[in-house]
Amino acid sequence: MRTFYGTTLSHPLMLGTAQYPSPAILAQAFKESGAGVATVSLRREGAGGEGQSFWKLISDLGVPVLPNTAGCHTVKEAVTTAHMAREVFDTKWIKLELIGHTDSLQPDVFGLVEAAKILAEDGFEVFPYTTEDLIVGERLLAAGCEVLMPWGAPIGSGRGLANPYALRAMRSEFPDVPLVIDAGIGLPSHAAQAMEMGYDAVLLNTAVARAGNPVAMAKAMAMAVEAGKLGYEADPIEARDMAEASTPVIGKAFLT
Amino acid sequence: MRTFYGTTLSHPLMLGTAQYPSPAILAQAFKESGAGVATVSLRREGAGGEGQSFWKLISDLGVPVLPNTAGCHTVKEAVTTAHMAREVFDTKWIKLELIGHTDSLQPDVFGLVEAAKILAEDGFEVFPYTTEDLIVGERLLAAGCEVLMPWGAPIGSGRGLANPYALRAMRSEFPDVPLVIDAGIGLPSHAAQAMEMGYDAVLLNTAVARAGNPVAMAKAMAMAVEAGKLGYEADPIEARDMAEASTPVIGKAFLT
Amino acid sequence: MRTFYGTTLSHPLMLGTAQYPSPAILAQAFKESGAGVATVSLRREGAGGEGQSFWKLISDLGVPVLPNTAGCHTVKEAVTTAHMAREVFDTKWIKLELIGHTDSLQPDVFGLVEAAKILAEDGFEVFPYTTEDLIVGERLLAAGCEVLMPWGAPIGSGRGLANPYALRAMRSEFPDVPLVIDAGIGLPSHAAQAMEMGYDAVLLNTAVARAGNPVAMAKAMAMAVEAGKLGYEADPIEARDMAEASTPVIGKAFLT
Amino acid sequence: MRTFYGTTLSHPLMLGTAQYPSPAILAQAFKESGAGVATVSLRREGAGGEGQSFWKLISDLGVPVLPNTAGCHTVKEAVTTAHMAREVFDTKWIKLELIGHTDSLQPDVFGLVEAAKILAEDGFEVFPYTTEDLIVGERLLAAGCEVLMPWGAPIGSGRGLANPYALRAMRSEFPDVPLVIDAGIGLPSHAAQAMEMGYDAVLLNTAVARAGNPVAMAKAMAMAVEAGKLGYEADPIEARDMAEASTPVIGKAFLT
Amino acid sequence: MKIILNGEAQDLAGPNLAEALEQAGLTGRFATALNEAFVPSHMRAQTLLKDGDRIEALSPMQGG
Amino acid sequence: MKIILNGEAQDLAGPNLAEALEQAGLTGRFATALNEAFVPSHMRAQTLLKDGDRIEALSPMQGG
Amino acid sequence: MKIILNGEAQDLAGPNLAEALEQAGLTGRFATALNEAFVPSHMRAQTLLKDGDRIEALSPMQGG
Amino acid sequence: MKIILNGEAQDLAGPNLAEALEQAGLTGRFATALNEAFVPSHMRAQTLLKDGDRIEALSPMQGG
Repeated sequence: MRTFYGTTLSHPLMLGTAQYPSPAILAQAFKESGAGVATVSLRREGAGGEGQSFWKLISDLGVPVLPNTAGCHTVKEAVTTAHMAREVFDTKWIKLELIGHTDSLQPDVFGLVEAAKILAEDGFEVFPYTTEDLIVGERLLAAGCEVLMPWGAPIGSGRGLANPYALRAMRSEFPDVPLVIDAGIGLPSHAAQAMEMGYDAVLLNTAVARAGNPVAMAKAMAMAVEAGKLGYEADPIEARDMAEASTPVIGKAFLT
Repeated sequence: MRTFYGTTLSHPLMLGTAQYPSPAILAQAFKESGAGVATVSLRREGAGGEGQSFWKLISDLGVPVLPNTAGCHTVKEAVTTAHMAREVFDTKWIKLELIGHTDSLQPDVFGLVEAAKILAEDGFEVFPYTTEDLIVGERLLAAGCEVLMPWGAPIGSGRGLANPYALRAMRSEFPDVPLVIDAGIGLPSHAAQAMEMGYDAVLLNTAVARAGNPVAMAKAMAMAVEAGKLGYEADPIEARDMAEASTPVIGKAFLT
Repeated sequence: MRTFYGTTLSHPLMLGTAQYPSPAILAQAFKESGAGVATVSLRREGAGGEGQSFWKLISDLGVPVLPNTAGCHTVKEAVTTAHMAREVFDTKWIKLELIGHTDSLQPDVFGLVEAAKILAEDGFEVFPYTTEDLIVGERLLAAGCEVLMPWGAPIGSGRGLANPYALRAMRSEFPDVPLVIDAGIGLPSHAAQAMEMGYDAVLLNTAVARAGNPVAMAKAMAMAVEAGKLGYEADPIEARDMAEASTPVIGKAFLT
Repeated sequence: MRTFYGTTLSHPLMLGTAQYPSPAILAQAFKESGAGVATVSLRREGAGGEGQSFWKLISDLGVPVLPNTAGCHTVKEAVTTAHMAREVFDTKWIKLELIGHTDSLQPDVFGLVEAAKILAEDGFEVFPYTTEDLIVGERLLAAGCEVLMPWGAPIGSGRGLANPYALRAMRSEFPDVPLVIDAGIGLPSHAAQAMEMGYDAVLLNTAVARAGNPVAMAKAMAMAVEAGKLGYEADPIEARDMAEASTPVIGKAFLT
Repeated sequence: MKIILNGEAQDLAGPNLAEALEQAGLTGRFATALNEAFVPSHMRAQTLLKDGDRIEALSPMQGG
Repeated sequence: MKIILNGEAQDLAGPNLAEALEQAGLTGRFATALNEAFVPSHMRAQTLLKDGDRIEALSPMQGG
Repeated sequence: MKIILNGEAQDLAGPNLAEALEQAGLTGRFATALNEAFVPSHMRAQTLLKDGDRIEALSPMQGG
Repeated sequence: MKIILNGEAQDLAGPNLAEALEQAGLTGRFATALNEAFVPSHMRAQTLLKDGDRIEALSPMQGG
């Protein structure tokens, strides 16, 4: 069974902590969904000391915390942010985001590999937010990453998997590497689909936090991820072109 | 809340009873999934009296039984079968299948409407297996049906929803009618998608019974259906073309 | 080679005549595209005698005219309109539209079959605007139709083929029947796709008439239809999951 | 109008020269299609001096020749091959292929950017075979490329555009850069779709050379590319959810 | 007598369909229906009208 | 007399459907049709058989 | 001396980072960077400031 | 001396690349690399070979 740097997640849903209507709703979303990881970030402290109360809140969630380098556009910035995150959150885990493009928020795969190498050598356990590019994946593994997190679609787009074909190829290319679909999920069926392809986890935030009912959606996503995982493990039927009767034909009465 | 002829299902998954490796596995699949309806059929009794033991088995499931007219190609045959089913299973419910085409097992919408009228007038509560055709749907409602069950894809094909666009149109066309996606489901994500479109239930059989692990797949499908329903009710985000940062931009450090 | 009631079309594009910016542009669209059929309708004569000048215009197009029963909602109305069209346009051809639903303009398959039977018996050569339903198709053929025109998507929607899977099944179900994709086309690639599936013609109107440059779009559609037809006949390669080098590997230099 | 290093193509179809049943068929495919560019490679001379006759053949095609570095896995190898190609084919144009993965033949974007820089500085006019990655695209432009050739799908797969969403984003990201869909095309509709998205050319080989009738398919692809281009320029209608009557409603007779 | 021609009330002398159409100034290429039933052109002269009859006279028009 | 029961020819005394089914050893939960027409269980006793009749006796079975 | 703390100019005595942060009233859980370079908490006391230095003090915050 | 030409060992006199290629019977349009480095045609005559050298001589070929 694939683990995340030796850690087995209590649940394959990784849930973001941003954009919720209130801290209470955020906390309840985690409680109801049983999400296995909480992603967080670092920002300048606000006037009201929000940072300190947020720290209290996520400490109480009782799940591993995965700090990100969201918004970083350079290697230097990402590396420094990672170091600060390690101290504040007291974890070696870092979700390495190195944004290369403002509209799509797509990763800069060049800076990503470079930063991943620096951080891995410095003892970090890197969760790189990357694309479905297999070569980039190989470089990241060579750089010391033991997890890959290809995007499903641009962050916050809620479009679902833009390139299932390539994501499927990535799964079969790296059979032993924990793979996470990160970003782009909008609906439970998207999350289920990712797991049905054999992915190990799904990371999402906006789809839950911005839903009309974030708590219910968090739960829906959690169930969908479990359903997809269970379905994948249950060895699904092959899709076929023609129909095949489910009800037995033998023993059918003659009534015409 | 939409009910099925006054009955509120304990679970929006309607599960078929055919093709399981064994009766024990069938029973466990229902137990683990908590499926809300069991579909059954009528056949000539076998030498070993399988029919009687099967009756015992489904009686113990403790869920409403929905007999079908599977394999019927004429109105007369379907109507007679329905009458026999009503007596044997002691229920007014009938899943009306009127097969018009051998390869696709697609419904014969002409015979379907005719048979539905006859049965509804005779006190049956008809669950018609139909297509996504809106006019056929109107005719079936006019014939006395209070439920519509459009196909997702041909029976046993496991392809998932072949025409989501038309199925979505059907949902908005009949806002007050309980709608069930019947047949064609292969994966949990397919089932979730159906519920995300606002359908009231999903009916499937082959995808569970023929999976490597039917019990696990039954559970996966049940969770997926719930996830899709919950997600639909939670008011999902709109899909968008461009990305949008989830992590707040405000308060971002200056580190370059 | 499949013909339309014995007529071989000069071009597999059937083009509508409505909604053009001007009669001149309409005429040029036909001239540039070389469309093989022109669809027309019957309406009350306007104050300016537009009908007479329109008659002159389409007579000069030099292509077979296919009058429709657009907007008819009842069998009686469609049949009467067909008779009037036969007299005015002096043709046995009739595009039988029997609209069952206002939003989707989808055919009423019940009235359609009934009207088709009446008209065929009365010597009409019926081009029924139908759905991808195979049973309806069989009924229409039994009613005397020798052509089927399933919709690609709702009229004027420009969505392209909503259910390619079912349309493909229809093609293989009726190998000897001329099949036309009618309505829903928005882009040249949609029209090409229809022909690649082995369809015999494509009927469209809005996509051309409402394009920024109708004449250019008419030409584009005509080329796309020909390209799709030619491609279908040229026996395309099978899609495959893995890549395969096109440039020969043998003889490759050793340069590392 | 976007040109390729100052050259305006006579036709937006770039056609490969490999895998044809015979040189005669290859020549005829170019003649019938009017393809605007011929891609070629370098290999060890065979016993029969095939290289010399092939040189004669492509010289007679009368279209610009685009040599590739197919099969190269390292920067050094690709650069050396490019130099040899420049001398043999007497052109500054080079289709830079730097294969990073054997199964998918996907480009190694790291080596690609590096090799592109070296070659551009050395006076080559580089046509990089790349992915839909926007950052890689920016790097290639910065390296001196004035054309980008993202893949549609893996070489020889014939799957069509695997990620239309990302390819559309690439088009809008680089409005002034000539963009070519290179590889993965299987059907004319795929080629038309690429041009409808505003791409400037399509490069393909296997779909034509391996078709049952390569000459007919070459022609079909050429027409499809033109159709897509023309359609794009003609400003297509927007796809819409609901139907809209094409035949005028006003003046409709009252016949019921 | 009062005739509804293409949805509009008119006072036409008739007595038959052919003459009524002429009186209404209808010329050129069109087909006719009387009270929602098709009347072939060669039958117009022998088709007598009565007060309140509904006539549809339809001409070629754009169509999809 | 000769009766086709569930597709197989049998020699059953009858005289009515109820007894014939008993003679054929059919027990438990099933529904019956005689010559393709449904016969409710409470009507079996008063339903007389004639030579060549076709009986279907159907039991609960798996279905999708 | 003049210090840019989290993007805002402040007059802080220092002399070292630890004391400057205290003077700015910063408490609780945060990490620091001086002139875009990370300074671990245990190094703050021995990190002397000079006029115009830029300090970032970052706290835990929501993230996706 | 022993030369690997297009992957096959040959005994060629040389002394330079141009003559070696001629000795190998190579004519027509091709480009050359010596020990994986490109050698322009005008440099072949002044490019001396040594035992064990690897020559690639490549001609135009089909490509995608």
